[in-house]
Amino acid sequence: MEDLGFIAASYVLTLGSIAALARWTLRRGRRLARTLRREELPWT
Amino acid sequence: MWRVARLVAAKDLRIEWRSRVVTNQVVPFAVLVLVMFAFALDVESVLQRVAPGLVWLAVMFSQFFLVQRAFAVETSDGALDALRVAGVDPAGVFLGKALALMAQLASLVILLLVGAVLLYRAEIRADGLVLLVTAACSATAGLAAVGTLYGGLTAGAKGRETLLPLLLAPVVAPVLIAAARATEAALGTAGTALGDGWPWVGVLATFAVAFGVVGTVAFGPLIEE
Amino acid sequence: MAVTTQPVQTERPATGRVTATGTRVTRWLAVACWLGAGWLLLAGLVLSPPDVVQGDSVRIMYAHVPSAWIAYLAFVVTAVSSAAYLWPRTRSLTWDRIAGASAEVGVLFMGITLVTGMLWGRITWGVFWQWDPRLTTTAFLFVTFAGYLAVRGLGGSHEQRARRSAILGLLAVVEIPLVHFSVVLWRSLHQEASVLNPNGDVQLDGFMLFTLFTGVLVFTLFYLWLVLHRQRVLWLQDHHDDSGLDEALSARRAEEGTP
Amino acid sequence: MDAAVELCDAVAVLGSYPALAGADLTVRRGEIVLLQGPNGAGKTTLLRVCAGLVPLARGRASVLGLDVAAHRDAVRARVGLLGHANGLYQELTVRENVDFWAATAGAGTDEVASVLERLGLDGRLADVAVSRLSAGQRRRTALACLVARRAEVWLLDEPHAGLDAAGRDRLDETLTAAAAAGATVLLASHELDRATRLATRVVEVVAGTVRQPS
Repeated sequence: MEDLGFIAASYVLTLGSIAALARWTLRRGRRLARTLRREELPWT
Repeated sequence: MWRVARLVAAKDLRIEWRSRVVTNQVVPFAVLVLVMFAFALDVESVLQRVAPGLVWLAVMFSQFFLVQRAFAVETSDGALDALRVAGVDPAGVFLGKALALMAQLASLVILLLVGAVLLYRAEIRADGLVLLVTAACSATAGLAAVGTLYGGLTAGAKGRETLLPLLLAPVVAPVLIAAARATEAALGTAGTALGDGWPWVGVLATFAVAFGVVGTVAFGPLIEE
Repeated sequence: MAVTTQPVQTERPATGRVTATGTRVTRWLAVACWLGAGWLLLAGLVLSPPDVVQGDSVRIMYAHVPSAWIAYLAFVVTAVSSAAYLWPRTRSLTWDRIAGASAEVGVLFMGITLVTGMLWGRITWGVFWQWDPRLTTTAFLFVTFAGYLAVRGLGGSHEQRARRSAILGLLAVVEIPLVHFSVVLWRSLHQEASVLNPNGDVQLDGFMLFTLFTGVLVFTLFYLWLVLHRQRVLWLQDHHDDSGLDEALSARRAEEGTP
Repeated sequence: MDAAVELCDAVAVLGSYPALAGADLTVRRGEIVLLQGPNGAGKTTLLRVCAGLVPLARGRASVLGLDVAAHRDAVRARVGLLGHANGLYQELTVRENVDFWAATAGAGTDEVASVLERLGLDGRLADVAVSRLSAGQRRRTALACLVARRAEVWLLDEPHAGLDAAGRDRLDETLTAAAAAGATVLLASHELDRATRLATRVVEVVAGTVRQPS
């Protein structure tokens, strides 16, 4: 399978960036929610 | 609305007439940009071939400064707030400022076309004149409308000097493409036929009408604090 | 309002479980996402046959085309929620937060589309970028929404931010046909013979088409999961700013007590 | 005669800071009310709320019987706010500025002449560019623009700041004359001696709320 490098790169970049945004969002959510109790969050 | 527009436009142009900031700073800058292009591109034939594109690029860069200036005048002493507090019809303010900006842009375009003829040996052929004038008018109308709208959006914001070009450049892209192609057709650069220019004028006109309407509606809420 | 003292919590604070913004729904969604991604990788890289014309480079399609689709979906959602915010009857900051979250995820996916598009272009055309109408509009959208996110960062109250971004969100979508049409018209002047209509118009069939649709499905799941979480974080952000209001109000009243 | 300006439990928020924390105030037409109080007490915000510039988080505000939130533009057309900024165009002359503002409210040039004369801005001064005026003259020009716009409620935020003695006297004359002609003046000022002589009533603004003086 030639051009494996390019193909692999595109998948790594795609899934990697999605994972990065996911992790950043979760951490930010956790930090901001530190002062709230579970019930106060409208989505619980 | 049109009464307020006339008032605001007259006020803007009088301020420009009195302060001469545009004529003493922005116009020389635009001409300078033409000269810098010549330094950068160097090859005579290339310059002549891309002259229309360069003219409109210089107009686009100058538009950033013209819009900055138009709103610096308003925010320097809180005049924009005063216009809002006085309940002056925001649509009128938008049209007034856009008309003033259009007048400045139009005079700039004329000057830069002359510059292109002198510096880049572009030739303006007689039968292309109608196309050239229509294209220039609709392009400047579009640029004025979209410039005033985004100028209002960033008027009070911090860091607006860099934010305005970031917002304006992509939006102005269609005008840049259309105006350059229409001007090429008008000047007949690289053998483009006259007829090819008219669809581009259509694009320019649609752009101008679209942003004229959107601006008139959205300007009020946009400058609302 | 710096969060200085850590209030004493009797039961576990909201972050007891893995995530603060997580619920059962998002956990199932997360599981589905990663399973789907696994299947996409398997199908895209291994199971699906190489294309008769392009060879293996078609595999990038399974990431490139779906991410473009999702980016367009994200910007449409932003436009719709911006309109919903501007409509007096349905005005609420939730719409603004959805618009903001969707725009952020949209910019991410548009970035992915551009990068994968260039990688794919490098293999097929031998050049990273080609002024093809679709790619150019993609680039335009990427920059426009980067500007949108920059405007969201400007100061002012939540309502001010919401109103400004809503107008810009709608404006951006209105500009798409203008840009696309002028680019198509522009490119039609250059009749260079491109042997293959670039990206996406490759005729996929059978298993390859199935993989493409899996890609779209998986990316949609990712999009939903990201927007759900991102929107909740924006709520936390606004709440964090506002919660300062009640404390400040009581502080002010206390201040008034002592002349 | 309904109240010219009425605030009921007005709460206004700037960012997350409650500039107004439940203010109540009633001002009748023709009154000159002095808002007294330390810096940052909320005087400026109170004026901006009456001018329909700052939305209320809670409570209600009405000017000339119109609810500010509902009839924002109508309120703004009949109200004049003179804040720290004069809202003038530096490159234009005094006359051109006042002409512009008068024209936005549909007033004629003859009316402008009388306004300039009343505020001592006529003659040679009228044709001087605003950028070359002193702070006091600029303030008076801003006031002239307000008068030329035929505003019925005047919201003045420390108008005396930067004025020389003569300028302050002229300002007081104009305010008294305007009030006599039925305008209502809400004045935030630190010039206690002068302002108390001028004002028909004084209220205290402390920590975002309004209190009758103890």
